[in-house]
Amino acid sequence: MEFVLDFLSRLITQFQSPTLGFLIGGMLVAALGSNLKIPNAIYQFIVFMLLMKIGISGGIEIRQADLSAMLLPALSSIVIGIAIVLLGSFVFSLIPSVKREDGIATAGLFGAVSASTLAAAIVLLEEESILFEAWVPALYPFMDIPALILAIVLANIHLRKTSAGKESKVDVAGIVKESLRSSALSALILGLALGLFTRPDRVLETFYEPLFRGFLSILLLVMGMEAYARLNELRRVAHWYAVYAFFAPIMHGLMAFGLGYIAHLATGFSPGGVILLAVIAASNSDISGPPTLRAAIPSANPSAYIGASTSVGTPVSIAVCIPLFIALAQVVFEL
Amino acid sequence: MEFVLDFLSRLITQFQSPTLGFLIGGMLVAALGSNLKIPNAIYQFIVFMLLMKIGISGGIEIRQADLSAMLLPALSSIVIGIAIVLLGSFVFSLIPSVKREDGIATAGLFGAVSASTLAAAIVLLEEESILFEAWVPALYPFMDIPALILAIVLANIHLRKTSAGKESKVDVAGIVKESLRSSALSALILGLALGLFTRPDRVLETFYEPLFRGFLSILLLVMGMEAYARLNELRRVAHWYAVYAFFAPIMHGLMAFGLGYIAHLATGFSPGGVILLAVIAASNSDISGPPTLRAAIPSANPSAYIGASTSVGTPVSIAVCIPLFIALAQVVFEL
Amino acid sequence: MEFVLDFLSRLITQFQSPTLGFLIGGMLVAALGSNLKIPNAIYQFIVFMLLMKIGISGGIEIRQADLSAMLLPALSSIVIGIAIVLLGSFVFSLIPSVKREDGIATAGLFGAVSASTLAAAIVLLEEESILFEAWVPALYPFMDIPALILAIVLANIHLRKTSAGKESKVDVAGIVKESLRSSALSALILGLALGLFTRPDRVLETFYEPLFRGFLSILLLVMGMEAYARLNELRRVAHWYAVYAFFAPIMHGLMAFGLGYIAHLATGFSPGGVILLAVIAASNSDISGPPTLRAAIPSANPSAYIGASTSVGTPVSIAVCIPLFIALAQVVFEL
Amino acid sequence: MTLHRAEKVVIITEKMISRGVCEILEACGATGYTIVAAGGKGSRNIRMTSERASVIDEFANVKIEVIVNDKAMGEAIMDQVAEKYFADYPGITYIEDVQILRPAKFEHD
Amino acid sequence: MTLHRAEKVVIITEKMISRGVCEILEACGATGYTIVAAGGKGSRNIRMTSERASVIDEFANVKIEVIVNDKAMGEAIMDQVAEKYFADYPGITYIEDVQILRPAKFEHD
Amino acid sequence: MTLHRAEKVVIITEKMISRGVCEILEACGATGYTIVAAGGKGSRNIRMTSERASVIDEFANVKIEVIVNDKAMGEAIMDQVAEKYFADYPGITYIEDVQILRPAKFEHD
Ligand SMILES: Nc1ncnc2c1ncn2[C@@H]1O[C@H](COP(=O)(O)O)[C@@H](O)[C@H]1O
Ligand SMILES: Nc1ncnc2c1ncn2[C@@H]1O[C@H](COP(=O)(O)O)[C@@H](O)[C@H]1O
Ligand SMILES: Nc1ncnc2c1ncn2[C@@H]1O[C@H](COP(=O)(O)O)[C@@H](O)[C@H]1O
Ligand code: NA
Ligand code: NA
Ligand code: NA
Repeated sequence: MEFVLDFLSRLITQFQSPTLGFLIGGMLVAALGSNLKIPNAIYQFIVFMLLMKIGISGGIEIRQADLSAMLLPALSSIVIGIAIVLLGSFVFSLIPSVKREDGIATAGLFGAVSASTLAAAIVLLEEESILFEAWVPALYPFMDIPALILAIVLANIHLRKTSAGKESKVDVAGIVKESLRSSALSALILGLALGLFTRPDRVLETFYEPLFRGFLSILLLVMGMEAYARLNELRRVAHWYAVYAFFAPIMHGLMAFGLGYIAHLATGFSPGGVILLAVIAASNSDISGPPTLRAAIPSANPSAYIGASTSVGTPVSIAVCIPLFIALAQVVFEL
Repeated sequence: MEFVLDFLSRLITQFQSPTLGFLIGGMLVAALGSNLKIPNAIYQFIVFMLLMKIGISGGIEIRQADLSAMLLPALSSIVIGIAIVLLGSFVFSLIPSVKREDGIATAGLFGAVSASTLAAAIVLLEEESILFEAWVPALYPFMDIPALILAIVLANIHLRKTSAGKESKVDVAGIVKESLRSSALSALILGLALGLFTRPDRVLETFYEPLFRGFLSILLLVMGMEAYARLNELRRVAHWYAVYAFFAPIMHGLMAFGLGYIAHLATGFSPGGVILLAVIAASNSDISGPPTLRAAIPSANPSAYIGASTSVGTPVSIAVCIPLFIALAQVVFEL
Repeated sequence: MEFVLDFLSRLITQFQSPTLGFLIGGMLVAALGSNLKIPNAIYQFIVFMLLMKIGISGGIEIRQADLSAMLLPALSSIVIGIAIVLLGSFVFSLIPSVKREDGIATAGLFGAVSASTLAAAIVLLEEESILFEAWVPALYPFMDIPALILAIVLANIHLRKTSAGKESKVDVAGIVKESLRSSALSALILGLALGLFTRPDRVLETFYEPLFRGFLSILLLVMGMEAYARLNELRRVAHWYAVYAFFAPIMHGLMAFGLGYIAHLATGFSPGGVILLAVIAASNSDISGPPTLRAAIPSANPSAYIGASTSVGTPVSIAVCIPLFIALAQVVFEL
Repeated sequence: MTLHRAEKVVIITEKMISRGVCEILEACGATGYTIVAAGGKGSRNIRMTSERASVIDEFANVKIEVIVNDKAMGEAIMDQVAEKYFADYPGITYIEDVQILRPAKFEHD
Repeated sequence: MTLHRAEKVVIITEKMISRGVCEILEACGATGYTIVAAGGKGSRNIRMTSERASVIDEFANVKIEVIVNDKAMGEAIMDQVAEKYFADYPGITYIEDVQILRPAKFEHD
Repeated sequence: MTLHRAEKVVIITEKMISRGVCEILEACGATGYTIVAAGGKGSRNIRMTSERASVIDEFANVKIEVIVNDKAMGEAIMDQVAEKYFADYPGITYIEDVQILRPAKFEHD
């Protein structure tokens, strides 16, 4: 009961957090038909800056980190990514009105990871002064890539069964390569490498860090505008996508919270790290996942998986999951 | 006499202010045929950032402000916006070489408000350490929207009288909606809402505020380049536009200074607030006004009203009006 | 021997400097076929920001500087620019497989100056706490313009000799004008003028300076990506271009170091200034030089001179020359 | 596959009226259209590009292309656009013969 | 100089498959092509412009033009692109008659 | 309204010579032109787009279109542009038949 009250009061505070405010502001701006626009060049640069900052910080920390402490969380990430896709594909397979490959693609996107949700969680943890290992955000690809690959493999197995015609082999190495080459993962990995192999502390402190919070606010504005804009597409597909997109992030996050808790007990994984891991799991890819899926499962309907993810999944993971997992951690770890 | 000397010495100092320097620099850059260009994406982002900062600061202040203190300045703003358009339309109607709707549209633009002039005044007041209520910039729409609407109504009444053919009704609600949806007013109102309903103090302090002065410098560069570029258009229309554009900002500002002074006596409106109100009145819309007028009064010649406003009105309101009103305030309020 | 060890240890440290890290990172990103992209609008804005910062700082310093101290370095710059072009044109004229005007254009580009190399040197000097006169970067045009003009004149003399057909006169005034109008030199001169004639100290301190290091990191990333991308073009031309592009920056820098040393003895030119002068000489124009040459020597093959400069010259001048000249200065001036 | 005759109508005008132009296209029965950002020079003697900062972005040009199966529809589009806008706004329109695959794609159901 | 008949094939489709389309063009023997960023509306009812922030940039449109000397080559390009992509991806293609200078420029050696 | 025959000349070349090309167009008597940013690939094998950071922006492509009433004027434009620039700069040019409204708009007074 107390937990519920704590969570509710936290949720109300959260609605006053500018982080969420910018997201909702973006939705309203779009809903009211405003001509406000953030230029595409700015948007792309902001995503780059956020991922570079996450990468550089992570790289610097990994340099000094006890690598064994990273093992369990990294393994958990892979397991979660795979579990989400299997689970989601299974759930969608039970719904007759959902085309098989559309369901698999959607599950793949929810297994993958969102940079904007991750960045929002980082800022909110800092606001609550909850510490975490700076390498945790670097778990991103450990969940993202296996999830996307598995979804593509499953879809192709399905398509081969139905249309014996095309003899397409799934090129796993090719998919990994394409994922790593995507602009989002490239920026993250470039940042990691710079953090690991050079001494970028000063440029991090004077440039990438101070701009992080502000750029995130604008990114959330864009995500909000996009969420509203894609609602139309979501409306044209089965409403089951919206239902899944609402509940799945919460489930996935709780699953990851559990695994993170085990890592906490086993290797002292920090409470902040557990929260971040849960948020990574709850998040769904909004930038690099969609084109990867579109290219690899061309017959899946992008309106279904992008609508579900951008219009419902991302707002839910930012507005509901982040405060939920913070509240949960405060109770569980007695912060 | 002393006032004149004070004003002149202030004007000379002003010419050393970087604010004005960037404006003049932009004009020179364009006049010398330089290939220097500020990308459009950057320009649009800067306008967004400045208006968000103004909006957020204003929203935070309104949260704590005594709303009754805002009443008189808000009313004054509406009155001034209307008065400027009536006056301007009347003045232009006396000049035979000026087409009626061109004159009305020009008056409308001078009744409306310029974000760049407003931002320049804010920076200069800070430089002089003159305080003002942070909600004063939020008076922007109170002057802007009535002025644009009135100009459009007047132009349509005129056009209906002359060509009984088209039976176009003036859609006031539509114009208000379009104004509020313009990118400039949307950004301002979004910022206000975020300041009112969320707690954006930290993102304001770490991002929007520190970048304000710098982004303004670049915006003024763009305005200077644009002012020069539009001179050609101005040359192709009656020179009365240039004459009006030179004197009108000073008149409008003095009018507003008077009303602001009354508010000062009545409700303690700050001297800085009086100056800002005068600058808002002196300024003329350069971003969102022109497209609104173009859409609503298609037969008016944009070269006339944009040339007058961008090439003469804006430089005069920044270079002449801001220092003039600061000097005036220093004498009147014994700062 | 000790110098060699010192230089080698410095070179190894340099490879950990984020400055170089970003350059190499950019090359790797491009080599691995990543889709990471920095939007063009951002790139152009960054170049503008860096040159404005260099210009404004320089202008402020020139205001207070002893102008006579600048005379010798300025003269040296002109002499070096001319010497590089004469030397390079002569060297290439000895290589039969190199078309005459291609060699001259390449020499012209290496006589001209690179803003990104210059900015990198400024940041590295600051990191090493080596002081320099803030007006030294303003020597840029004194080397850049004479070099470009001379190259164009030489090429035209050659072309007129071979094809008596076209009677084209070389329009020196026109070339100077076009150079000064290029976006790079315009930004630098605008900054200088603002520094000289206005009081931009605050906007410099709060905006242009704090962003300098960060924006440079991104510019170097772009330069690295571009260096890799242009390798293909370089491969299609004689390999002599690559050989020249590797050794020329070192030679040119050493030449300038010598002249700078004389200025040090004669007028107390600072060690940091000597290093910067050497870097300016070592650098080769990557932004404004190529279009100038392309327009003025249309028959020269841009793949030759741009490939040599962007793919080899710039990386060498940043990665080899800057640490080399710093190490040299530390030995020579016993820093 | 065989090719089928169709018409391409092109309208070059100010960005700010592009929404209105597209409404005309749809009202006339076009099944789609393509828009490209453009600069240019015409009788009003203004060069407009959308790349360089321009204080008023809406005055840049756009080029709108629409493929229609039916020449009459194409001419109707041209007439309506010219009628509604070209007295007050800059712009030109022209029509070209093209050949398409899949003609059904360009017909309303 | 005299003019020579040639064909211009136009393909309007999603940016993300532009690489694949260009590979087809080159495989069919085109000597070059031109790409322009575009927005548009079609049967999938999505408007895409590349100027405004769009979370997924690859879904904007591009317009690819290729001049070929030989109508058969033009038709082959259209067929292959439509065959390979237009079941799953949005897109249209059409062909126009044009006249060129220097026909050798458009022929493979 | 009735349609009138006209010609559309298209020139695809490097941005940096676009000013020179436009001067030729005007000297030949064109009343206007339209410019679109482009990327592409040709014999010089360079892909150029203007969206991604490119250190030398002037080397991106532009597509310039000009409508002329008079085929001879169109051919004159093509000849002069090819003559002046296409030895040293990349580029192609072609001409198409189009039909226009308001032919007076495309005639110099
Ligand atoms: N002769 C022409 N050829 C190609 N485009 C033209 C021509 N005339 C006008 N345009 C385009 O149409 C726009 C409006 O033209 P105008 O109405 O003459 O100002 C111009 O900005 C050009 O983009
Ligand atoms: N009738 C048309 N005329 C011009 N462009 C079209 C037309 N139909 C479709 N397009 C373009 O082709 C793209 C894909 O169309 P679709 O495959 O119908 O979704 C659209 O986004 C438009 O850019
Ligand atoms: N066959 C072609 N079809 C369409 N555009 C072409 C073709 N060949 C060349 N181009 C365009 O013209 C530009 C210059 O070509 P080039 O002179 O061959 O390097 C290229 O970058 C392309 O944009
Ligand atoms: Na996930
Ligand atoms: Na006003
Ligand atoms: Na040099």
